[in-house]
Amino acid sequence: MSKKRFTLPNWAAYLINAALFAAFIIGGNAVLSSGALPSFITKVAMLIGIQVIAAVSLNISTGYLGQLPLGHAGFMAVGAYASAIFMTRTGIPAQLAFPLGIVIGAAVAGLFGVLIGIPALRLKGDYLAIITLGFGEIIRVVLLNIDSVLGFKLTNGAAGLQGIPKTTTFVNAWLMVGLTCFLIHTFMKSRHGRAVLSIRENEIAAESCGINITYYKTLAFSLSAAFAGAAGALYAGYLGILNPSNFGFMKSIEILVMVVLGGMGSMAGSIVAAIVLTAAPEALRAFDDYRMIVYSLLLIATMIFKPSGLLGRYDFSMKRIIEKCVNGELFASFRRGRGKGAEEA
Amino acid sequence: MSVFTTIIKQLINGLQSGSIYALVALGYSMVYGIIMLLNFAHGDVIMVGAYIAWMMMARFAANPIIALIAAVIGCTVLGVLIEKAAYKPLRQSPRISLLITAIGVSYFLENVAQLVFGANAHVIPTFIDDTPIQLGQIAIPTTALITVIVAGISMVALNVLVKKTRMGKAMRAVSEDAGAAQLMGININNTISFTFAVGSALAGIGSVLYCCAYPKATPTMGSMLGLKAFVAAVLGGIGSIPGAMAGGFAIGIAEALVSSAGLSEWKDGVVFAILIVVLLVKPTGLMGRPMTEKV
Amino acid sequence: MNKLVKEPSYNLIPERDLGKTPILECRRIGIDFGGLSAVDEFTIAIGRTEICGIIGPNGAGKTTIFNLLTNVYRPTRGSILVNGVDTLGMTTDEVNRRGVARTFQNIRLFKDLTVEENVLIGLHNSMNYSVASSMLRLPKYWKQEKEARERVRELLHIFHMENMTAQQAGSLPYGAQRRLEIVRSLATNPGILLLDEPAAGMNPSETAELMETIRKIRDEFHIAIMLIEHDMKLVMGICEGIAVLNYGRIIAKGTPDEIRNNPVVIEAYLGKEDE
Amino acid sequence: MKRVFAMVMAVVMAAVMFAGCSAGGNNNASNNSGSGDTIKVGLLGPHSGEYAVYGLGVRNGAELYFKKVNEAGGINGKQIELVVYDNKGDDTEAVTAFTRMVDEGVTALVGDVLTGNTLAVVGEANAVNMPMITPSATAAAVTVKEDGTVYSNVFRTCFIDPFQGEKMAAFAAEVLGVKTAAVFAQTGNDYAQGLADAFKAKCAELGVEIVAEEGYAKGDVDYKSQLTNIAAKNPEVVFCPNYYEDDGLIVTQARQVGVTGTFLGGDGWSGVKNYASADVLEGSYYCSGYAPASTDAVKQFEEEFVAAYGKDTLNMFAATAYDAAMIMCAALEKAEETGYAPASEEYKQAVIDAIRTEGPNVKGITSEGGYTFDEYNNPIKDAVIIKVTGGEEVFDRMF
Repeated sequence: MSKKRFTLPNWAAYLINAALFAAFIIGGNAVLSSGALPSFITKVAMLIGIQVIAAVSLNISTGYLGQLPLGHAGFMAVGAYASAIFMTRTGIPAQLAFPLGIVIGAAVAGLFGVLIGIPALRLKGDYLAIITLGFGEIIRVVLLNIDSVLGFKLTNGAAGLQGIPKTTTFVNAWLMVGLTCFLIHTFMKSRHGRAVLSIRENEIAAESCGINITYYKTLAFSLSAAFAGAAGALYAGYLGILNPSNFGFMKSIEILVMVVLGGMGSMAGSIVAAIVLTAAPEALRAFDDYRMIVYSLLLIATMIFKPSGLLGRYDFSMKRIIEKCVNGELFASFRRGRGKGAEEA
Repeated sequence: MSVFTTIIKQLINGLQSGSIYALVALGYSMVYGIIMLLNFAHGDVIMVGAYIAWMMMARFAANPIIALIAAVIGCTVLGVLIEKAAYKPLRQSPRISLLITAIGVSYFLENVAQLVFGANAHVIPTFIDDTPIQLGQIAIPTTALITVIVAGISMVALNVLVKKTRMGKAMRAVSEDAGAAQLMGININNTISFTFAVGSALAGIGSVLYCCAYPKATPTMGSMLGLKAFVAAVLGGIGSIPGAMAGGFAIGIAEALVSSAGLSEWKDGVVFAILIVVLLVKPTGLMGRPMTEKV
Repeated sequence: MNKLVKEPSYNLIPERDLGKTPILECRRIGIDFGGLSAVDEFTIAIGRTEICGIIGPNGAGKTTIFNLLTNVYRPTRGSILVNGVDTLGMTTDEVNRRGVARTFQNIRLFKDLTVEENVLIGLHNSMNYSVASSMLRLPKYWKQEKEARERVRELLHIFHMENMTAQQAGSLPYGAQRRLEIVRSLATNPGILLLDEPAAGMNPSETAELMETIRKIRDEFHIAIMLIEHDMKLVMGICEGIAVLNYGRIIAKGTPDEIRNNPVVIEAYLGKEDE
Repeated sequence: MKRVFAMVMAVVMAAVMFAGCSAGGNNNASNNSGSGDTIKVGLLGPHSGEYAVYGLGVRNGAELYFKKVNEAGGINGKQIELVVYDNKGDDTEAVTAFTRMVDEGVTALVGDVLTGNTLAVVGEANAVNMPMITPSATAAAVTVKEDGTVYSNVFRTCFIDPFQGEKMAAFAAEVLGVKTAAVFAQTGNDYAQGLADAFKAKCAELGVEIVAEEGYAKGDVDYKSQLTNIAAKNPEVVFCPNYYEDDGLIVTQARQVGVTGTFLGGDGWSGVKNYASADVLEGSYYCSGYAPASTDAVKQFEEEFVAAYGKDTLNMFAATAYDAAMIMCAALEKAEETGYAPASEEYKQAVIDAIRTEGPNVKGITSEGGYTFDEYNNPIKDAVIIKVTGGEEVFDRMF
């Protein structure tokens, strides 16, 4: 302890992370557009980006806030439809409408998060899970029916909302991933983020430390919903067609599985799991008829042998790794992480 | 046809589907009561039961009673096997890991069923004479009558089992406080397995009743049925046997009424809306015990 | 301006605090659980720098009092004034912001977080930067976070925990966990600290150390301390005023000497001789 | 220990992933070694999950014909190499799988199967001008963009939704001579709604009164509430344009609650005889693109199909997929004459042109008169009216 440890200044850490991220985006884009890889890899890479955003956003309410919402796909749907309706019904050129659409999708989903969060968060544990499941299903049923029953021409019901400009690219999807991870990270490493964590750890103690738990629960929940909305907006721009059945209960479960498999409360874990689980069905094509069976067995096996998820609560930090390198303690950090979430300490 | 008879008919329709929901809901409720697990694979156990019933009747031309017994035994064995293989190793793990495992088991069963039985729906031969019984102006379908009666008997039997037998007492003790029950010499593992066995046996009965009302089996039939039954269990107060029954009937009747009002597309929405309202007013369901945390 | 009400409790307030609004005042509060009265006619006032103790047999309603004071439970009757302000209708966190901090009988730390984070959560309300400043890392964030971390170091230093900053709270030894809970409460900048059985599970030397610590808190932070404790040596050793609770009611109030010799108290603790 | 396990797990998953990504596509269901000159044709559809029965019907039907062509020496001496991908009925998987097919040099596509998935794929397919024939996506929007322009590369061998609804309304009014009708269609389902809307419009035109209109949601198995309402109105016919599995249950329950009218359906009824008793179905009619066991060609197809795949997936989509494969082979044959390399832009355009020109000469099993495509790339073919009688689905008339 006598030797002064090297610590990386914060500005340097941000700079390094930003540089690595820029390198990833530019490099990734260069590789994908060079034609060296089959073009479906680009599709999968975009999809992974969208799934990563969905997973890290759910991780806010699951991993950080410690609740178990089962209606996350509902927020994705809200964001997707909000942005798609905005993009198709206004005459704004797609280049401008798309970023605006993402913001609108996130904002509307966030608003839904508040509206649903206020009643739902009065419940705890499994009851919260069930009530959010209910809200998620109601969102889907409403999207499916407001055309046929109420006569609006909004969502186009089961026929699907078509003709959405396909504006999602590898670069904008992953820029959004970067932005999402950065904002979630900076939120979590602040007094607000710590308040959210304290609720997960012990609600009563949090309250008696002066933390307004209703406010922070709703805040975290709607933040989670907002980022899910952004993921939905990207999804709309990725597929060009929206159908409420794409956002059912099973989609919520799919996202939850990513978060739990990666390790609840670990952003790096969510990212890794989103990548693995999105790529897995493609990779398992070799197994053809057996691929869903293999997938389910992998899921069960992981849970049995590593119940806390692949990475537990470990979070990747470039800063920490550099500091450990300099201080010669790297042996302690052999756990792998992705070069994404810009963590500082 | 008068409005009155129409309403009575709709109520009968609701009671029939409600009794099936109730039987399935009981399985959810019992398992939840004892290990606090939302057993998502429960719906798929019913699917397997339906396939067993189909195999017995369509392939081996067995008598419906034998098919029922086979389905019950099959489901019971499957339920216990799932518990031993997938859930038992996770007894000490966070509950969410258990939940994800249950989802994995559900995927697994669905996909294995598709591989084994094919994607095609299998039709179960009608085995109950479906001439409706005329009661004044109201025609009651025989299947509805049988479903309600069998479900009623099963629930009474379950109640006796839980209230009067040694194993039932052990079940209640474990769900109250597993640690204390263990200190009193109750074998936790056996009790949990037994709970799964009973829950799955009820699912087996439910699957046969389901088949006699809606005679087809598909690999994915369990997921929506399971979800609805689960909602029923929560609505009634999860962990409570009369609650699960009440919840099942409530959902069955609500669905029937919404459908008959010409709003069937909103049916799922209405079911979940009822659930939300009930939970907000009474957070532990209609008949659930209140939860308090000691400070 | 609230008036001082002539209540028997005032004879508990030490002379040095007389004439100032009591930091905490309970006026005939009571609470019923399922028709049974768990606490009743509880009236007390605590001076601004007083150390006061509540004792009583198990089940007498001591922890219920703490829960009432922090609005975890709402009193069925009576009113609670913190710094002269009625807390009726406030949430627990608002009461905390008004100046009431507490610890718990069964320690409630944020176990998976580090010691530093635990204390930082206590400092939550001493910072006021917005969500936007945190997300965008605006200068206000950096400034306040830096100050807060320095404050954490100071606080931990006072309690000899500065070398544990990065440890997980749940992995600390028992005594350190108790101390951390106190540090976290103090971080909320309270006017009164409620300690629920702070010496539970401690050996005599640790208890002696704790007594020193409690005095030190009062002297350095200039706040009132109210504690529930079974360890009579501790209570008698540091409390200036003591209230004895039995079956939810105060059966005696007074200085340690008065309490020690009160026949009613002796009876409550030891039972009537002829029974 | 557990951390080590997690790492091993992650590594295994990653390894499987890359192995799958790099090598996955080539060995799927192809029946030759892949050496030499081949033409790659994609088969895309839901081969697992809820809709697998349609996807597998299409896969098997098409594969049956392509195999026959290969056994007969292939096209212009080139073997057809099938690239078969499952989309689980999921839009995103459909798009990814399609893109992967493009990467692997697929020249033409038979699929997608479900309307929703197909809508997701046509945009992508149009961008690369991939000739595609869907045997089962019936929504009008599949071949026509929102703005009304036609996707020149997308064809189908099945009817579009409105066509069947109109046919059945006309049949009810002109042949059965009814005055009242009820409609019972799955809501939230394009196909059922498309048929139902067209039926209602045509009924209004022909003076048939719609006395009751009910719906149900996907996954429902209990329809008695709605049917009780229909029974109360006592319509002469009930138009029930859903898929056969539901229809079987619907008719059975309808009889239980006292609906006495004749049931009419669309091509989704094909195979309904296995899903309800002969009694309840007696006298129902539906229109179809495919009349089982009606001609020798059809019988031969059915025999070969059952021999290869069993009868589980022998449905209308298997037949339309067989025809789609037939048209595709004819078009490929023609395109081969141009001498361009398979999968080249010119080759694909040649295939698209040839589908139009060669279609009319293809004597398909669901359209003996060949496949002539209208301006929207929909086939012009007669509907077959099938009557269910004595527990069998028998050819009644062309209409």
